[in-house]
Amino acid sequence: MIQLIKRPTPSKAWAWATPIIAVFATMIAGGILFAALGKNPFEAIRVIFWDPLFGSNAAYFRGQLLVKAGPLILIAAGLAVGFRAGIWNIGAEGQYIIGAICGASLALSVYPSESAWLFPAMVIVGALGGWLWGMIPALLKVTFGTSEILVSLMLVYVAENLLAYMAFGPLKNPEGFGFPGSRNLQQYPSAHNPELIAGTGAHWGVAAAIVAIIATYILMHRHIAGFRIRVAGEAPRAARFAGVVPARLVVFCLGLSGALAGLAGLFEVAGPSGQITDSFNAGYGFTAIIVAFLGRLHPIGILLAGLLMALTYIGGDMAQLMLQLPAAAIQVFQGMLLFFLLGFDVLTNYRIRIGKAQAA
Amino acid sequence: EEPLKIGFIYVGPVGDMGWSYQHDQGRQAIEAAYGDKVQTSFIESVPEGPDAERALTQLALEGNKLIFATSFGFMDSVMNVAAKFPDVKFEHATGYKRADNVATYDARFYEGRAVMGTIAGRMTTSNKIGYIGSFPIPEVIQGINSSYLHAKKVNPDVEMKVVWAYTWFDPAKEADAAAALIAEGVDVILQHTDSTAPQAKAQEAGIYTFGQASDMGAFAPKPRLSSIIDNWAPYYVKRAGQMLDGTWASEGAWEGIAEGAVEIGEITDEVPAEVKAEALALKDKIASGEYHPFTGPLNKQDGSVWLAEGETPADGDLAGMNFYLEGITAELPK
Amino acid sequence: MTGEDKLLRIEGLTKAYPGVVANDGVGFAVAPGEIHALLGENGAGKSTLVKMIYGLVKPDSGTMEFRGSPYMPPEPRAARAAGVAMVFQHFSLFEALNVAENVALGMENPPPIRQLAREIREISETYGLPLDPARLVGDLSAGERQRVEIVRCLLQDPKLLIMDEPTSVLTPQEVEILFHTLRKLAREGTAILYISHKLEEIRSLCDHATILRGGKVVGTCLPREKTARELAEMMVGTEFKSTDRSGRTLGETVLSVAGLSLPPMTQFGPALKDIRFDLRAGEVLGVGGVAGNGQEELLATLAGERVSAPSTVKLHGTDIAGLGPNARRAKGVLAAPEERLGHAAVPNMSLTENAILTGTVRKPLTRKGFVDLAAARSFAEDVIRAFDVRTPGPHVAARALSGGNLQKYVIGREVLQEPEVLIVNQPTWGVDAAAAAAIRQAILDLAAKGAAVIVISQDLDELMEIADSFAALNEGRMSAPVPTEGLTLEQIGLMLGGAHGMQEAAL
Amino acid sequence: MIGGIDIIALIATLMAASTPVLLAATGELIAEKSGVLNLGVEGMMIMGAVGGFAAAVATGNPVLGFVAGAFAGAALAMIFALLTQVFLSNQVATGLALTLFGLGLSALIGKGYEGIRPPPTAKLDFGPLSDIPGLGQIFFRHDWVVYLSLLLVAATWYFLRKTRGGLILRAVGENHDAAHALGYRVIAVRFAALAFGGAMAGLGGAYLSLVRVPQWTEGMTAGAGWIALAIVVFASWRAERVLIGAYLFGGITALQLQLQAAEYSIPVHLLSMAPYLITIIVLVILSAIHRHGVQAAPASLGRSFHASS
Ligand SMILES: Nc1ncnc2c1ncn2[C@@H]1O[C@H](COP(=O)(O)OP(=O)(O)OP(=O)(O)O)[C@@H](O)[C@H]1O
Ligand SMILES: Nc1ncnc2c1ncn2[C@@H]1O[C@H](COP(=O)(O)OP(=O)(O)OP(=O)(O)O)[C@@H](O)[C@H]1O
Ligand SMILES: [Mg+2]
Ligand SMILES: [Mg+2]
Repeated sequence: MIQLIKRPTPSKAWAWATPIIAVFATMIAGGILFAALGKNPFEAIRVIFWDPLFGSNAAYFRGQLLVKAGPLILIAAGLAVGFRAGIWNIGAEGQYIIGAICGASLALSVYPSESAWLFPAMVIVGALGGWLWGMIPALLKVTFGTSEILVSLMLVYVAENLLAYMAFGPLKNPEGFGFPGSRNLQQYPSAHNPELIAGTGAHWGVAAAIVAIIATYILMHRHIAGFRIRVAGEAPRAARFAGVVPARLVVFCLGLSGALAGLAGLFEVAGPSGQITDSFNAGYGFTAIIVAFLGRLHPIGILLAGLLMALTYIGGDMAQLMLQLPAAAIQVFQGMLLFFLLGFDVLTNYRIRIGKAQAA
Repeated sequence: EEPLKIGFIYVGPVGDMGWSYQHDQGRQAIEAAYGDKVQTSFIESVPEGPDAERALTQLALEGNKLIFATSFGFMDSVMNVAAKFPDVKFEHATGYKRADNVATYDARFYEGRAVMGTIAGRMTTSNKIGYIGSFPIPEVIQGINSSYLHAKKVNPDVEMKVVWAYTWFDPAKEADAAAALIAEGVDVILQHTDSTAPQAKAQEAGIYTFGQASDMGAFAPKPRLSSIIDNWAPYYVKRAGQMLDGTWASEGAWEGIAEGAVEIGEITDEVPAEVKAEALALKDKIASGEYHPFTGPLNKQDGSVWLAEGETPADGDLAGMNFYLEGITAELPK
Repeated sequence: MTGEDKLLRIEGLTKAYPGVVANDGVGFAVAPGEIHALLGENGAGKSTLVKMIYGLVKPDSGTMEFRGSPYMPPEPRAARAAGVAMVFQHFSLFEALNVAENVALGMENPPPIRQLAREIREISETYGLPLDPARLVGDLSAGERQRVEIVRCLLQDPKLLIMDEPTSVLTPQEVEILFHTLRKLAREGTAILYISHKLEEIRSLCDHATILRGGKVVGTCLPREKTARELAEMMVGTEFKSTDRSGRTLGETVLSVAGLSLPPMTQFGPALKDIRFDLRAGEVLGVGGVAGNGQEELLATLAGERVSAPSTVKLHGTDIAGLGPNARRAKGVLAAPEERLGHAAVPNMSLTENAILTGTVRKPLTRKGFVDLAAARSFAEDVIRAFDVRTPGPHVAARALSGGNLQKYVIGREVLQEPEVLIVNQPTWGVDAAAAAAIRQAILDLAAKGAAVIVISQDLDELMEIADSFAALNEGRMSAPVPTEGLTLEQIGLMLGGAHGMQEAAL
Repeated sequence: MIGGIDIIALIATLMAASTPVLLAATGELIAEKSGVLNLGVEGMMIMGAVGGFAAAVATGNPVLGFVAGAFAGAALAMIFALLTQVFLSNQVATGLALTLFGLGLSALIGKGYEGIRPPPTAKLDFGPLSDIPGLGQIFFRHDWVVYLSLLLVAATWYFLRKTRGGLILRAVGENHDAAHALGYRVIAVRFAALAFGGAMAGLGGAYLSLVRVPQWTEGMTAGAGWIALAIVVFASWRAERVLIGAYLFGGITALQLQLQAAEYSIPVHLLSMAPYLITIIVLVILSAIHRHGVQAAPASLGRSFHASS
C-alpha cells in the first residue's frame, strides 16, 4: 500500500528533481513504445531530444524552438498569474483568436497604406481584443458569480466560429481567387512581425514572451502585489483581509491573461502564420495550460516547460521524417511525457511511504 | 550514387482514407517506379501555418530535392521556404502561386463530376439531387456546377440542393448533412467531403451516393454507384522522373481524366447498362479532349452570360470560379 | 465500578505521527449512561483518540473493548454498526444536500427517504431540536447544522456518542438545549464522550474526566469536584498565572462609530443595524453575544474589509469609513479575525509570508512595493519569540501549527505592530487554557500601553476578566457599552436577550 | 413541415446524431458529480471508437464492439484516475494531456483498420409501430443503441436522485472531506465514477465508428468530446437536462444543415455559435439565481482530495 504524507513545506530538491526524473521515465516508456513500433529507441530519443538542439541543422531548429515556444510561454505566463490567484481562465485559445482577428482586421482595413505606426497599433489592438474577450468571463463572474472556467471555455467555440466567419467572409483576401483566408501580412511590410535577427526565429512575440516571463517573475515573486495574488489563490478570505478586492483581482487576472493571449495571437498572425484562416488557431491556448502546470505556475518553470513542449513538437516532426515514426506515436509520446511530469510532481509536496495503511 | 530524396507534407494523417491518403498512394507509386534511385519521406498531420513552414524547411535541410506540399493552405509557406532554398524544387497542390522552383498542380475534378452528374441525373426518380460541399472554394464550386450541368443535360427536370458542411472531414456532420438532404427529398447525393458517413446514411434511406477522393468500395454496389478518385500517382511519377533526368521545370499543371489524375471508379450494376455506357462515353469524350464539360452557351445564376455558344472557359477563369450556373436555386455563401 | 459494567474499555492505545506520538498508551473506560470528558491542551491527542474509536484512524498498538467484546473498527461504518456515533470537531455536512439526505449519509441502513424524514421530524421534536428534513443544509445556521449532526447520531440509537468540541459554534441557549438533550440521552443509558476546552461546561455536564497531556493520560477526576482552575492546571501540569489587568488609564476617544448600518455579507448572515459606540485609549471593550449575530461582520467592517457610509467610522475624529484594510492599518487600526486558517492566516504559506500578509503597512517589510524577505523573516521571528509560539521556525507553514500556537502567532503579529486600535474576534476559540491566558495577558498589556482594544467573544468569563466595558451584539444590533465593573450576570443576560430595550435595563 | 423544414425528419435525425455526445455527456455528468473534472472526454471517446471498431471487426459482432469500446474508454479513464486521484495531479492539465494521448494512441491502434466496414448494428423492429405517421419515424425506427442511451440517461437520473449510491456519489462531489470523515471511500467512489464516465465516452465513440459513420479514421470524433463537456455545463449537472442539451446541440447542427438544404441563406458560423452562447446565458441565469446560495456545480469539482488522517 502506497501512502502519501504531506510535507510541512514543499521540497525544493524534489521540485528540481521531479521534472528530470519524469523526462527520463518518459524516455524509457517512449523507448519501449518506439521499439514496439520497430524503431531503434535510442535513435528515436536522440532524434527527438538531441538533434533539434545539437544535430546537424540545429542552428535552424534552435530558432524554431523559439518560434514554437514563444506563444506558449507568452500565454502561459499570463494564465499562471490567474491560476495562482485561483482564477481559472481556460479560454486562452479564444482570446488568442480574437487578438489575432482584431490585429489583422486593423491592418487589413488600412491595406495597403504603409505607416510605421501600424504595427504598434496592431499590437495594442491585438492585446485589447484578447483583453476584451477575457473581460466577458471576468464581468460575468464579478456581477453574477458565473464560473469563469466554463464561460471562458464556451467562448473558445464562439471565437472559433467567429474566426471561420472572418476567414470566409469579411477578411477574405479579395485577390485570393475565392479561396478562404485573408491577405498574408508577411507581404505587408508595415504590418509584418519580422524576425528581429535573421535566422534566429526570434520575432517580437518571442521578445514579448521573455519580457512577460521577467515581468511576471518580478510581479509574483518579488512584489507585494504578486504576493497578494498568491494569497488570493490560497485563501480568498485572507486576501480580502490583506486588502485585496476580489472583483478587481478577477478583472486584473482575466484581463492580463486575455491580453497576453491576444498578443500571442497578434504576433502569430502578423508573423509566422501570416494570415487569418479558419485553421489559424493551432491549439496554443490549450497547450499553454499544460505548459503553465508543467512549469508549476512559476515563470522560470514556464519558460523551461514551454521550451520542452516546443522541443517535443520539433523533435517529433524530425522523428517522423528521419525514422518514419507516425505522427500518432509522437502524440502518444507527448501524452506520456505530460503524464509523467504531472504525476511525479506529487513528490514535491508529499512524501511516499510504502507499508501498511495508517488511515482507514 | 546518392538516391534522389523526395519529401511530402500532408495536412492530415495518411490514414484519413481521403485526401492525404491518396497523396501518400502517389508517394508510394514513386518508390515503386524508381526503386533505389529515389528515397521518399513524409510528415503527416502538419497544421497549415508556421508548422508547415518548419516542416518544409526540415525537408529541405534533410536534403530533399523535390518537395510536395499537398494542401492549399501550405501556399505561402511554400513560397517562403522556396525563396530560401533555390536549389530545391517545390510542388504545391491546388495553389496559384508559382516561382522558378515552385510548380503547382491540381486535378480537374470537374471532369469527373460531369460523369457523376450524368449518372445522378439518370438515376434520380425524385428529380432532386443533393451535394455536400466542404468549403465554398472554386474547386468545389466547379464540381457543383459541373454535376448540375450534366445532370440537367440528361434530365431537364433535375433540381440540385447544396449543403455546406464547412469541413473536409467530420463524419458526424457529414452524416447530418446527408440527412438534411434526404429530408428535402433528395435521392442521389454527391459529396465533396472525405468521410463515408453520408454513404451510411444513404444506405439507411435507400438512396444513392458516389465515392469521393478514394474508392469507398466498401459501400458498393449500393448505395455507392461509382466514385471520383484522386490519383496523383501519374503526376508524381512523371515529375520525379523529370527530376531524375534533369528536365523538371516550374509549371502549373492541371490534369484531368486524360492524364489519369481523375479516375472514375467502378460503376456498379445498380446503374442500368445504357446509363453506364452513356457515362463512359462522356468520360472518353472528355479524355480525348473532344468535349469540355463547360461549353457555352452557359449563363451565371443571375442570368448574365458566362460563355457564348461553343465557347470554353480559360483555365484562369475556371480556377477562380465563384458563382453558380443558371438553374441552381440555392444561394452561394459569400 | 467493576470492569463488567463498562461499555468501552481502552488499553495501551498508541498512535504515532511523524515526529509526534499523538496517543501514547492511552487507557480509560466509559460506563453506560456516563458523560465522560476528555480534557487536554491543543494537540494533546483528544481528537486522535476519538478518531480511533470511530474507526477513522488506525492505532499502531493497543486494544479496545466495546460491550464486552474486542473492538477495532477498520472504518467508521463498522463503528456505526457497533453502536458508536460521532459529531465532529469540524462539521461533516453537505451544504447542497437537504437535511434528510445528510442524515441518511451518516446512517448504516437508512430507511426510505420519506420514512426517514418522518423519523427525523419525530426524534428532533422529542429532543427539542426541531428540524425540517427538506431544507438544504447550506441554508441552516451553525446551531441548526449541529442539530443535523446530533439527530443523525440519535437515529442510530447509539450506545456511545462522541462529541468533539461541539459547543464552540453554539449560542448559550443552544448549549442549554444541547446539554438537556445529552443528559436525557445519558439517562436513557447512552454513554457520551465529550471533548471541550470550556471547563465550566465540563464541570456542569460531565460525570468523569480523563486528562491527556502530550498523548498520555495524566489523570482522571470528577469535574464537579474541581474548579476550572484546578482542571486547567491538571491539563497544563504547572501552576496557572492569573491575568494582570493593572496599570491602565483611559485616555481620550480614539475610535467613534455612529449610525453604522450594512446589509448582510452573505445570504443568511445578519445585517448590521445602527451600531454606535466610542472607544477610548487604553480601553478594552468586550462585545459579547452569540456568534452569527454580526460578530464577523463587525470585525470585517471595522477592519476595512467592507466599507460603510461616510462618517460612520471615525478615528480621532477623521472619517475612515471608506478606507480599505491597508489604509486603516496605516492609521493604526488592526484586526485579528476569528478564523485562523484561511482568514487570519494562509494555511499553506510560511509564517514569514504570513507576517507579510498584514505587516507591510506598519513594518518596513517592503521597499517600493518589493518584498524584503529578510525583514519579514526577522519580524516573524520577533513574533515567535515574543509570544512563545512553539514552532521549528518561521519557514514552517501556518497549517503545521496547532490551533493555539497559530492563534498566538496571529495575535502577536498584530500586537507587535503597535496598533492604536485592535479588534479581535474570538481570540481564544478552541485554544487551550494556558495559551488562552497568554493571549488575554497580551491584550491587557497592549491596552496598558494606551491602545484601544475591542474583544469580540462568546466567552463571558473571558470578557469579564479583561474588558473595561461591555456591549452585547444581537441580530446585528449592538447595545450601548456599559462598564463591566459591578455588572451582574442578570444584567448581562438582559443585554444579550435583546439589544433593543437594554439601555434602560442596564442603566 | 414548417417553413420547408421537415420537423419529424429533423427530430429523428437529431436523436441519432446526438447519441454519441449524449452518452459521453451522461458519463461525464457522473464523473463531475463525484467532484472530478475530466477534460479528456475527447480522448476517451476516440479510444472507444477505435476499440469498438477493432473488436467488432475482429468478432463480427457489433454488440461486442460496443462492450470493447466501453472498456477502452474506461481503461483510458483509469490513467486519469490514477494520476489525479492517487498522484494528485491537476485535473485540467491531466485531462488535456489525456485527450492528446488518446488521440495518438487510437491512431496507432487503428492503423490497418482504415477503409474497412464494420458489421451492421441492428435496428430494433417495432413492427407496425414504426409505421405510425410521425411518431413512428421519431420513436420506433432507431437502432438499439439510441434506446440504450435514453435508458442510460433515465438510469443515471434515477441513480442520482433515488438511490443510496447516487447520494454517496453526490456527497463525495459536494464535500470530499466530510464524506471521508463519514467513512466513505472518496478515492474509490471517484475511480468508479471516472470508470463509468470513460465507459460511456467509449460507448459514444463506438457509436460513431460503428453506426454513425461507420468506419474508422484517425481523429474521427472531431471535437464531439468537447461538446459533451459543454453539455454537462449547459445541463447544470442534471441528467434530464443533459438529454435536452445533447438534443439541442445536435438539433442546431442538424437544423443548420437542413435550413441550407431548404435553401435558406443563413450565416452558418454565426448560427453554430448559438449553442455556446445559450450555454453561457444559462450559466449566467443559474449563477444569478444562486448568487449567494448553493451553486449548481458540485462544490468539490476539480479539487484534489488527500485524506489527512
Ligand atoms: N494526520 C496527522 N498527521 C500528523 N500529525 C497529526 C495528524 N493528526 C494529528 N497530528 C498530531 O497529533 C497530535 C495530536 O493531535 P490531536 O488532533 O489529537 O490533538 P487535540 O487534542 O485534538 O487538539 P485540539 O485541542 O487542538 O483539538 C498533534 O501534535 C498533531 O500535530
Ligand atoms: N496531515 C497532517 N500533518 C501534520 N499535521 C497535521 C496533519 N493533520 C493535522 N495536523 C495537525 O494536527 C493538529 C490538530 O489537528 P486538528 O484537525 O485536531 O486541528 P486543531 O488543532 O484541533 O485545530 P482547531 O482547534 O483550530 O480546530 C494541528 O496542529 C494540525 O496542524
Ligand atoms: Mg482536536
Ligand atoms: Mg481544536
